[in-house]
Amino acid sequence: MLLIHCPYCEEERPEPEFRHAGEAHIARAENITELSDEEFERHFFIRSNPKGIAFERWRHMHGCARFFNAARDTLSDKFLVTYKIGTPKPDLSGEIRRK
Amino acid sequence: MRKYSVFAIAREALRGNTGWPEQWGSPEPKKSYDVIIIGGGGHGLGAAYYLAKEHGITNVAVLEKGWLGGGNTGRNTTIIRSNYLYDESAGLYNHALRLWGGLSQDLNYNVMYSARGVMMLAHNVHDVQVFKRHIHANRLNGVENEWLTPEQAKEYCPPLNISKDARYPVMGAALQRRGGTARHDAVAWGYARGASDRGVDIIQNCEVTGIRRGRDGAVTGVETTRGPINASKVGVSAAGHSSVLMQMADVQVPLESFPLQALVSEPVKPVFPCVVMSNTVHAYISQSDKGELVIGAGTDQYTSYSQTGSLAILQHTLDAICELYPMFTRMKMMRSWGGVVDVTPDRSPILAKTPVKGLYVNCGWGTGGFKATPGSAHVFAHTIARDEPHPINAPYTLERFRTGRLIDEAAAAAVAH
Amino acid sequence: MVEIAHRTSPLEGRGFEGDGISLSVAKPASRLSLRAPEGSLPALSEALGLELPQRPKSTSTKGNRAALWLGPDEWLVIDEDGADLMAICGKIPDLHSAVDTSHRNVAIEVSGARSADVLSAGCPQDLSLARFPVGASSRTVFGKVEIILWRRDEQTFHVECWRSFSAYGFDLLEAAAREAE
Amino acid sequence: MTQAFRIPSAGRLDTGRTLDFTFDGKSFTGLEGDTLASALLANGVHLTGRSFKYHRPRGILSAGAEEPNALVGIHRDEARRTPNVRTTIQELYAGLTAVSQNRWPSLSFDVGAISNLGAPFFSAGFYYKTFMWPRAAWERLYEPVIRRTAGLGVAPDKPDPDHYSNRFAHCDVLVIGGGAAGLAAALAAAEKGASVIIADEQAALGGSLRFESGAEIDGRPGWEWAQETKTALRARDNVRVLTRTTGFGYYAHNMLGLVERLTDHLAEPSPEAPRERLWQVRAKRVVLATGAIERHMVFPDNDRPGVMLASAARTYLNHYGVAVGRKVSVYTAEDSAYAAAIDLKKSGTDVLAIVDLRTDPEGALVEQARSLGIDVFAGHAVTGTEGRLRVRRVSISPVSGGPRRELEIDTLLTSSGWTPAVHLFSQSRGKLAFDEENQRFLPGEYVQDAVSVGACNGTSDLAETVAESLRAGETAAKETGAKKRKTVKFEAQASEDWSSGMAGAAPGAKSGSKAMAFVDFQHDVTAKDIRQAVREGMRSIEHVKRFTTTGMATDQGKTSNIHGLAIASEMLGKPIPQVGLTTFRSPYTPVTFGALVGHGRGKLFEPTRRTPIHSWAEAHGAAFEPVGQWERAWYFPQNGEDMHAAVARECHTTRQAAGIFDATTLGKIEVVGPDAARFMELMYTNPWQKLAVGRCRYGVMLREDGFIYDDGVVGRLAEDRFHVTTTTGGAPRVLNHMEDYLQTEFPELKVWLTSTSEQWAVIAVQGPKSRDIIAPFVEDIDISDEAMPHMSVREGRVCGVPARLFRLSFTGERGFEINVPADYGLSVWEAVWAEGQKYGACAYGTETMHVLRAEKGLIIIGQETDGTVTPDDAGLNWAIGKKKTDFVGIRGLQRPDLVAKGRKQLVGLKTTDPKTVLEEGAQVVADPDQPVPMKMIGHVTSSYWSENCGHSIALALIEDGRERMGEKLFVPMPDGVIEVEVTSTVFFDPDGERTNG
Repeated sequence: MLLIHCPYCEEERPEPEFRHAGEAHIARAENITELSDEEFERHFFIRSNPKGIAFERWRHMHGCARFFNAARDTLSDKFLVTYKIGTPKPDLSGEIRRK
Repeated sequence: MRKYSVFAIAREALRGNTGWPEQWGSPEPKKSYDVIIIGGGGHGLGAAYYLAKEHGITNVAVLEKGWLGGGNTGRNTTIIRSNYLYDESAGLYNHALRLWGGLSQDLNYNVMYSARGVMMLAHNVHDVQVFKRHIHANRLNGVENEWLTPEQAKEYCPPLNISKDARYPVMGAALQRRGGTARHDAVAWGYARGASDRGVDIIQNCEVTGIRRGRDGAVTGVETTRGPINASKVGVSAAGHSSVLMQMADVQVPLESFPLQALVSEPVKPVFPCVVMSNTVHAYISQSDKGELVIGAGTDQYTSYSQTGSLAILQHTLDAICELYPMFTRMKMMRSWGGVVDVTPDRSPILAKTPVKGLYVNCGWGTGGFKATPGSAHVFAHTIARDEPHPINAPYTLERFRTGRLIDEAAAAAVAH
Repeated sequence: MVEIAHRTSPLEGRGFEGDGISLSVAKPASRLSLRAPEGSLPALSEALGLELPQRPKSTSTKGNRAALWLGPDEWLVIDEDGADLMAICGKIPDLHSAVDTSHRNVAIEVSGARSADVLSAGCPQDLSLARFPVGASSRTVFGKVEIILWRRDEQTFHVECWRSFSAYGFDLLEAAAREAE
Repeated sequence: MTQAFRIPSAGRLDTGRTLDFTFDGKSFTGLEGDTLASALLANGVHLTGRSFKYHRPRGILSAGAEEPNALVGIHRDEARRTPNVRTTIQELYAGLTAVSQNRWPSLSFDVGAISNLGAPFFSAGFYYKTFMWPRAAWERLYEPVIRRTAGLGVAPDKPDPDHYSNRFAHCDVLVIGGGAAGLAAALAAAEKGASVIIADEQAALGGSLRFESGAEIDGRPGWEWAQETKTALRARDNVRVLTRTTGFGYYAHNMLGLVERLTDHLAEPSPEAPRERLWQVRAKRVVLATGAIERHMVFPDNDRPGVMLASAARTYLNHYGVAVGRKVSVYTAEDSAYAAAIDLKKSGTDVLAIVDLRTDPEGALVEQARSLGIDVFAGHAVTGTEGRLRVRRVSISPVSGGPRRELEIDTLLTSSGWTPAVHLFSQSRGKLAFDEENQRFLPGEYVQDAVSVGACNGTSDLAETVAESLRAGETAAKETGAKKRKTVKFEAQASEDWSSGMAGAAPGAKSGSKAMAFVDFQHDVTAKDIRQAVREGMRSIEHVKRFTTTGMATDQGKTSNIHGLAIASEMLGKPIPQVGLTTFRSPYTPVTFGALVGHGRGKLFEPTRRTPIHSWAEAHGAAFEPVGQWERAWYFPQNGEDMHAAVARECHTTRQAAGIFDATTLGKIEVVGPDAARFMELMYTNPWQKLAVGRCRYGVMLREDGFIYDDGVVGRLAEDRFHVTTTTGGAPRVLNHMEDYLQTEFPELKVWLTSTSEQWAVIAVQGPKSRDIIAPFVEDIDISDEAMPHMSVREGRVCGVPARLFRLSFTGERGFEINVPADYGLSVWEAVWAEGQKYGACAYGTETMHVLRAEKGLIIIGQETDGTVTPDDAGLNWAIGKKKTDFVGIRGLQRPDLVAKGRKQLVGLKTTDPKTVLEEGAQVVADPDQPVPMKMIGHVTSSYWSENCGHSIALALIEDGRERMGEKLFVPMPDGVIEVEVTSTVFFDPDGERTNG
């Protein structure tokens, strides 16, 4: 059971309150109908699935019900940071290099 | 290869079992091979074995970053069955089931394939509809699968609770009698021994750190922790780590890796005669030849390579086990473990050529790869040797995610109403 | 003339008294699921007669009315006197969404010296006074259902859940309450 | 024989408080405070079990959780039979009934022991090499025999009447282990003001102070100090002391699983008391004070009953007042075992000799042993033992060669050193470091917020242990923000050092020896087996372990892992760290399924959701079906009707008069805000902007990949308010799907979503008389066809309470759905039902609902669709807003395979024989005479007998189905082929006249 810091509730809460919601920063194209089959495949199916730092979405389903983003190390399952939807992807290149 | 037999055992017994030869060699890697297989699990070792045995390609190396069979091969609950819905799945898994039947003799290694029957429980009207759809499709596809009433299910598996008052009453079951289990380690070791005997180099503790490509983009070899190795054909068979490897060749795959856990109980005298799966309540159980109840749990919700999972997942599974078999609460969990499973969007594997010439991939088996081991290895070897898929794995392409021609077994069991 | 329909609680007749623990079903109340952006809060607060709290996990009360912060733009408003909260909000032109959930939720009062321990049988949050002080409220889980938990005093918790989950919720509370320490 | 081995002058138990118990039917007496093992030993019983593979007689090896041999069944009653209970952990209670395991017919005469004779044939992994010929014999002969030999104890066969409990807990500092180290750490942390939980697996705190006779802490004997400290901790309100509680698992983010055993030690537990409680503790800091585990010596025939660990003998003597034998010798490679000899000697037991592998042992303990008159054979090894059910003689020889000597004994104590219990540290994913000098693994790099103290940290001196633990407790408290100034400090001393020893096979069991020198007792793995595994190419310790099964028994290798590793390392000529160490996995000791399940059994296994009208349905004889978590009325049999008859009647009555149906479980979402319609446009394929207030529309929801996800009728209550319905099972995922898009893709939209599924009870009244039935109850709403046509919604009052009244139909009849606040649901239902009786209406359940909608060709999500069906496949293209430029799924629908020819399309099927009802899921072929595997072109999704049509009806997904109207197709069944004709999906009232009355 992970302990997850919810950026809206501003505290760490236990995993059963949350739902993982897949990779973060995959925006739905505004002109989605104009995407080629390859582009649509990339948007809908292809995932980076990194061994190391993953940017992912969680929903505080049984808490504030907000979706938010997180950076988590998929080797240790430790969170580096969680942040609100709409805030830019944090630059963790330093962390990633150190891995 | 020294043949295993009862006579060999008797002979060795008299000399204190000191004369058994190595089951497989541990050579230093050569500079170059015809084919490199990345991943020393059942699928990878099997592919090397069939490359040598059926295609005469023996200048082959299997590179394993840890120890043979240490990935999902050694971490699963060893369920074998082939009663899948779609023609594509039935073809692949039934191919595997046929090979399981003769695998011990073929390898001269007893993989202890035990056709004790796999029973899948239906707990509501929707389950009944779905299972019957499977049974009808299986019958017309020549795949054995039959419907049991709750009473017949109880007769086949006496500990089963078929009370109508159960939270999820058993409304019937689909039984595949030729389904069952096998000894997971023996599958890896048997293939390793067979491949090694035919000249394949099995190289453990050798992690691939890069995939080399020539000017034309074609594969030329791999970088490893033990130096570069050349090969014009590379087959990736690395389960949960397939994404990482494929990215080394700039191939993006639709995969996510999740922790999957399993557990065994303390050993008890035989009490559970078959394999029972209940998808509705997520409970998968059989009893090993040592007497342990072997119980498969679900995946955690988040992606991870940590090879651990949360206690809550085990609790959830045991809730269901104790609901279906209420006498088991006094049993004890003796050991639990986690693996990393690679899951595709349609829950079916990718077993195919890739856009990179000379690069082949066998991945995306999710929670169910063990059962397919011989079939998958067999057609993967074919794909590598001929540079074209076997008709059985032809539908399992990477392109299907672009065209939408999915093989969606999971969706076929969609949630009711 | 047709007879006017009467209410039936899903927890009709439930209750439990034990050593250091008491479980009782709360009286029917009006409830509102209120959603609004920050700009609408002054008007809504004024209409409701209490300050809609903006700190996570907090609650404000006025008489028998309370507003529980559930999310950054979400409140559960409870009026134990059964006031028509929809009508109150309906008069406010400022942007918001008010939905009547009076019958969706059922409330159980958990009180006594063991109340936090009994809730800890199914709630994974830290319910110590330091982390979940009097007046704190939060949506969370209890066993296999979602609840809203509100600490009314050191030894009293107000537990809300959806009505079809309330039997499970009460059963689990009772199982934990019956346990000898 | 009553407790002949009890020494009244020794131990801490009250000899006046006796308890009777039985083992294998024989009655014995023990003392309150005994374990089953100590009570048996007090009565001179060592033989307690049989090994797994060779059925060798085995005795009590240890005095703790590491016990591999002395496992028994405990039978409280018929339903409370627990297999594989360690006698060394089980506390004695009056009337305890224990039975031995894995033997037939009796423990002392076991037929299975014949396998011992065949041991050379049953070498490691022998089964991989045989049983393959003839092929058929594997299944018929070999495999059944192998499977029959499985297991140790007997599993219970009745539902468990005990119950189990769960508790989530949080603390600043969690201390695992209540020995000197744990107690000191807990005390220091508590004094600083931190909230502390300390857990120990034993009934009392004190750990190895239980046997360390010379230990002194803070000026008192160690054990006394421990008890006083425990009392002091218990008295504090910032400390929780958990005894009989094992920390079994270390999970992510500093969560540990602990299991507390509450009743297994009681003769008559209260029925209210849970048997066990699972503690899921989230700690800011964890102090691991888990001690060390003594290893046995690996030498020929080292497994006879009477051969046991030195520290165990000391525990039995110093704590339980039991002498483990009359004529005792010690075999050791380190110092601490000397203390056992000394304590026993002092108690009056005959200690013949200490056989020490070391050539030149020295130090105070050695001197003291000699001075007590114990012969010390330095540089000697035990090279063999004799005795069938109990050791009676050992042979010893000088390691450097020389004459063999024999000692007549009844007990041999062994110790090859101590293995730090790093299990939890390893589970926390910390990296172990190898201590070359002392041949042991110690905590290296920490990954979580933990610290190890005492013996598990390799600290073997008591004074150092206490000092280190006080520091650790204080630091942990400070790091979690505790601020009190108070610092605890005191001195401690003891005579023993646990750091030295040896690992691997002792002389006599070295390479080349044919002797049975056991490494893993329970699984009968010998040094020889491990060497054979290495010879066969098993170079990783994981392979060795799996090939030989060493370390995989119920004790999970607590005494054997290091020996196995050392032997493999010697064979491979590689240092131990390069051979590897098996990762430690949870649980530390076996944990009952019950404890992990906790309350989650029976009615608490999963919530059962019931509607407000459930009790009425129950009282009216409904059969129920589970649908997700809901229990829904399935059909209402009357006068002994079967399902078929009941459904036929319900279907007929509904179309002739009216039917009343509880539709409460439908998901409901209120979509509110100025951008509500815009949001609906994006979430559903249909157009919504122009839907008038008061009107309804059937909506289709897709996933982004273009496949149907959900459907339902949506009513517009106001410009900015929609009442959306979803499928019953789909309600939570549909709301999540909508929230996902709203929050992350379309956050600019001013709209909010609220689940109202449970706010409203929904009473569907369908049929020609429906309006008549509801009319008396409806206020403020004109329900005439003109004022309220099909697919409209009004707000008003029904039965005097606020209601949303929908005019809609899932049956093809004139129909209404009355939504009233849920607490009123039952009352309104009863009123409507009473009125319905005047018109001959019936109540109907989900099965009739399914038939009636199938007669009209209406789909059910999850039945006609399965996640691979597009709107076009389902004949719902009309529901896609043709002018829309965007909605979720719009792009997915354009993918090549979704627009290709040959897709399966929804059609109706009529059997040539109208009485034949197809089976749902049956496959359809064009050519019934083709061989297997057949080309299947589709399958039956729904199939019923239609009383209203007078023939069977079916819906099916068929390749290019809509082009096959009128075509004959075939459904091959096991007992013959059924001929069918492809038809329209609408079987009843094709022009839809009845809907409008």
